[in-house]
Amino acid sequence: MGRKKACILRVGGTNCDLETKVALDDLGLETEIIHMNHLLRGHRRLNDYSLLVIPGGFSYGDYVRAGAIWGKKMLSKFKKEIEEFIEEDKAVVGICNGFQVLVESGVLPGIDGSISEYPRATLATNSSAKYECRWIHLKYHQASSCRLLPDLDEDTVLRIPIGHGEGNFIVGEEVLEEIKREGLVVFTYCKPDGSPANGEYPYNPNGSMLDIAGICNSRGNVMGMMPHPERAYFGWQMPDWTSRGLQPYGDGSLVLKAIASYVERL
Amino acid sequence: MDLPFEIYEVDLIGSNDDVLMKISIEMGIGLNAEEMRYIKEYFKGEGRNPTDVELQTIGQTWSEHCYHKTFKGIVKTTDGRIVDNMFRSYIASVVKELNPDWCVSVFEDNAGIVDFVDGYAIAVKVETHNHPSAIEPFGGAATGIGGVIRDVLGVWADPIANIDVLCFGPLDYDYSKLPPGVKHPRYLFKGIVAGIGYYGNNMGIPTVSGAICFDEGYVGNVVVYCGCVGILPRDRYLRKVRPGDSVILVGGRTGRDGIHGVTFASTELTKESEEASRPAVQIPNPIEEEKLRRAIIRIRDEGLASGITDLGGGGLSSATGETANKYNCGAVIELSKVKLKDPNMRPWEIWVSESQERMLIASPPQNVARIMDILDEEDLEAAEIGRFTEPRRLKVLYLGYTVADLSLDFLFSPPRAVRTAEVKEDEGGEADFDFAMPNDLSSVLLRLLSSPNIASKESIIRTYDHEVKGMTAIKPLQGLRSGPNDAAVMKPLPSSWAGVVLSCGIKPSYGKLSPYWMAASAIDEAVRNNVCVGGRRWALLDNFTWGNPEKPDRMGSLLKAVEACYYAAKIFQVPFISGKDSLYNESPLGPVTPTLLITAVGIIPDVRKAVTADFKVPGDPIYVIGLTRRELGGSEYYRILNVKSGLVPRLRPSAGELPSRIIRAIDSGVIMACHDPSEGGLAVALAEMCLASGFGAEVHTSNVPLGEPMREDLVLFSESNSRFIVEVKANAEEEFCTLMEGIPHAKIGYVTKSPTFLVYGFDGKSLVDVNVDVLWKTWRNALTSR
Amino acid sequence: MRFRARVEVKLRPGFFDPEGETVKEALNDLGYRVENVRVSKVYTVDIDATTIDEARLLLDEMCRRLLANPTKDLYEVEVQPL
Amino acid sequence: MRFRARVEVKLRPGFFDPEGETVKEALNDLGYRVENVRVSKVYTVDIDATTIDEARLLLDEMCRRLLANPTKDLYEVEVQPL
Ligand SMILES: Nc1ncnc2c1ncn2[C@@H]1O[C@H](COP(=O)(O)OP(=O)(O)O)[C@@H](O)[C@H]1O
Ligand SMILES: [Mg+2]
Repeated sequence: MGRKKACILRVGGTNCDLETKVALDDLGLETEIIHMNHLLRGHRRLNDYSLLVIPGGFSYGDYVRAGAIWGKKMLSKFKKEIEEFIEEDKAVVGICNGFQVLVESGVLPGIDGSISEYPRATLATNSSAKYECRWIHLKYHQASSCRLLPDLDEDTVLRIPIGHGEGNFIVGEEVLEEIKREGLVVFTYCKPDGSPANGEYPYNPNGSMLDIAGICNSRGNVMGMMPHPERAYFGWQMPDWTSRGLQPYGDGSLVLKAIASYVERL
Repeated sequence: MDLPFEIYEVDLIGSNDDVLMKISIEMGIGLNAEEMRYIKEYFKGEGRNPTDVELQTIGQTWSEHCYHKTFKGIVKTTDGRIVDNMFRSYIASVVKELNPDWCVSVFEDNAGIVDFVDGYAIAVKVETHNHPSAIEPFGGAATGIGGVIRDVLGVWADPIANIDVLCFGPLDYDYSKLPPGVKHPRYLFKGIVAGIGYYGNNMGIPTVSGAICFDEGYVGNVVVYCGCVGILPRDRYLRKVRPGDSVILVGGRTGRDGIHGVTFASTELTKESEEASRPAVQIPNPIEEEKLRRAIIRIRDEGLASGITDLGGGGLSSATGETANKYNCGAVIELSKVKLKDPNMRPWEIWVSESQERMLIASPPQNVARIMDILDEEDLEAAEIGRFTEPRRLKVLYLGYTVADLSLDFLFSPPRAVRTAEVKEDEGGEADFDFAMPNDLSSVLLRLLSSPNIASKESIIRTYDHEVKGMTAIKPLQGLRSGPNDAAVMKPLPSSWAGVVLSCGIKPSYGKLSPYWMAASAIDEAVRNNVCVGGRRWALLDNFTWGNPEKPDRMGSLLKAVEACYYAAKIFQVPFISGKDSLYNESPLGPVTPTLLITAVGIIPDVRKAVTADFKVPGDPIYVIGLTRRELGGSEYYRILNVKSGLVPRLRPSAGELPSRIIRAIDSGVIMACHDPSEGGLAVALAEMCLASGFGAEVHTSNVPLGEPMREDLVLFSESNSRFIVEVKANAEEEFCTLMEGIPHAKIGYVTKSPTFLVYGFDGKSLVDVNVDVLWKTWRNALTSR
Repeated sequence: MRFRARVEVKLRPGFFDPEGETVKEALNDLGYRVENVRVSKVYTVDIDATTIDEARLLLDEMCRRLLANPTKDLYEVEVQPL
Repeated sequence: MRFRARVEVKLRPGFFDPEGETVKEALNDLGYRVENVRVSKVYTVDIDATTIDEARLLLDEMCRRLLANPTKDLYEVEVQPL
């Protein structure tokens, strides 16, 4: 059997596909960057892949709302394929704009594993009203339903950069309850010592409810996150390797490695 | 003629000088009487009058922006010298004399190109976008970035980094002092920063390097430099356009946005003159350009095209004319094939429109179909609008009718401009008078750290994505304390450890006192910044922002600065490879502060060897390399003390040896941290090294190597060029000193674990004693809270 | 029959409007004293439908599916025959 | 006196509207047959002025200086006392 295949999907305005490929290639996946037009024209089939990554960028200029147009376009063309993909327990990961796409398309929060007709959450404009490019501290929740997570101590703090203007995760009360009940919160922003950011800027860089930085579906195989693990994959990408000493890999590699090993086990 | 569209024949042949000038002004083509007469003679020879399209074409091609009339013209000095082509004599001659084998393309294409590693080359371009940004800050700055990215795409390079250097009036400038029509610096600042970030972020190109300066001289003339760096495989630099090749226009639609001229239809002139005095605004659409980028790289990698250029100033008119001229052929273009935003455009408007996000691709006819396929897959619009031809003429059709037919030899040999330069002795400022030394240098240091020119630009840099692409190995903000760095390092190839090192030098406050030493200092600073992180084999870009060159005093200072460029570049043996000039920066408040931006692009063979400015290990010795002199003219210290005199830092030939010594020390691993003293001198540079790390330092002014005796405050705040501060590895002092043999250097103190910055005077008494967190907060929050 | 719809999408009241805030600051920087700036979007859409009610229904669906995000937006639809 | 202004800024007719075009395609992809989709922005602004005419004048100025780009946009201002 050959290597497991990863599809990094792109459309006009996607721009984080290449660095994502560099990381996934390094992890041993057979990674292809595919324009959605290639799927539409039948040059490629989603079915042939085990991992679907929706990378960062400004798909369709972020018109209407970030991720909204792509989210709807994708579903209108490939709803069946994506449902099958999820039901077969393959992995879907949305990073930054990809997270926005998954939320706007109703794939996330994905309570009961199903795709909702209308978006049930939003990634609103940052409360700072600015684009924010900064290194944040991140805590991931071992107890969540997510099956794409690294097996590390619960109090490990990851340092991964964000870069977005619309990352303020907001849901209604009802949905929030469901998210909590189903254990869908995967990543939260925290302070350097691991204590909750509690909405405090810039530890929580965008105003997200409950400091949420990433969530999954109830099935645990679809995950979306605002931070960019692919920008913190190699040690030399970390912000202070010149003073802390150069490690081969950065904190983002833990996240991507866990995804890759989930895919390998499929 | 009875044509189904509006086109005008302009009667030049029957016009006298007065009428000629009137025509030039009414058409907004900005040509002078001599040029108009020259055009008249040409059309006499052709036996007919020109059309409006033809006159517009000539106006665009001969503009200062496109032809660099002043730089390529003749300069007569008031003391009787004649400089024939300043650009060739002083800027381009450096690369000619040095003749480095690593320069791939200089001064001829859209961007300068130098060798990188493994068959790759680096392309760089820096542009000015002052005028549009003054009128419409957001759109002006955004299209500045968009335009310079297209210059890099226009040599088949894939952009990896953006650069922005901005100069504003003081943010707290008194509203009531603003002349009508001049926008407040704060408004310009916010809009311009937002525009730069918008374009780079949306395209996914990290903005990693730049500078922001504040000075009263920019209130009336804001300065916006936009730069872009790209990477291309050397063997994919496709340029072999031949007659018969197709001309494909791709990207955004062509609209009325960005048309500089006014309409000529005299009947409409009064009605439209109000409209015409309004900004010629270009509308940015970065997603369109991101799609273009994808398509261009694919077309490049498949080797389908024979040439490419961007559409910038002058629009289609410049792009087709310049391409045909470069490949020694002609071109025929059918304007009705151009896809329009606004269906009612006139032929000349289509021809000169500067709508954004458009590129021109030349391709052998048999490859057009494949190119169109790629463009379609990337959701781009495109049209084949003409072809290149054997006869060296530029022929433009609209609906099959000829609307322009010009000889390229005529079009590309305008009459030489002649300028007069008033030469004044440039003493580099005047000797300073004596004033009492402030008794609290700690608070002076804090004032300096919070001065807008020195304070952290974090609140701006964080709105620019500087991490996208995952190539940023040394970042604009260092470490978790977001300290300052001297240069950014990009690692663009997954398969190689080699890095591209980007830095800049800009010394506006010296410009008013001494254009010559301002220019030399900018070069020294750009090179030193690059060296500090480990960059070498630098290539330079020069970007001039000056006032009206037709005024002899402005021309005089410009000439001085250009001469200094040659002098300084020769000292460092470093060639210019590209650049740009923006002249005529005048406002009701007078001319812009003469401003030269120098961008240095270096390489580092292994990014893992790169050095940052933050102190690393308590106990390590701190060395100063280079001599400190009494050179405080234009310094930040004198600015806050309001001292108007002083000598501007000079550049001496001995400076040429320093960089290679520092690089050797970096490569051998004995340098732990490196930083160059610039604004605020040694004191500010040391404070920055502390605040970036959280460690303290203890230093003695009595150990600083001096070029002449002077007071301690002057030692601390002098801005002399050609100096470095380094933290040396504790057990490698001997090796380090051997490497520095013959160069002024001295140990001035140590890095300390205790977070206090301590400076001792000549007599051993404490001069500065500040907690590092106080330094950090002061520096970091000053601009944020404004 | 053809109808022209006008859809205005705005943030729910009480929701922080960062774009409005930015515009307010810019206007203040230009020297105007303004307050409570809010920004909304208007989509004009032409659509064929058999009745005006059908057109309204369709528009309402479009809003919920694409033009507005119910978590943060409110919308208003006006339809007129063309 | 305080006034509330409502400013609508839209592209001049005939001008290509990339956002409207993108939205049209997305709606068509969702199965709606729509045409001529155009997007405009509405700003609500509160302002103090002595008369409603002064307020209108100020708003008009703001439009020309910031909110609209005369090359491509048209704008309409409505002012009401608060
Ligand atoms: N003052 C200058 N100093 C150095 N290089 C210059 C200067 N002016 C123009 N150049 C270079 O000459 C080449 C052609 O210039 P230009 O036609 O203005 O380019 P473009 O129109 O693509 O911006 C470019 O590489 C540009 O950088
Ligand atoms: Mg160009």
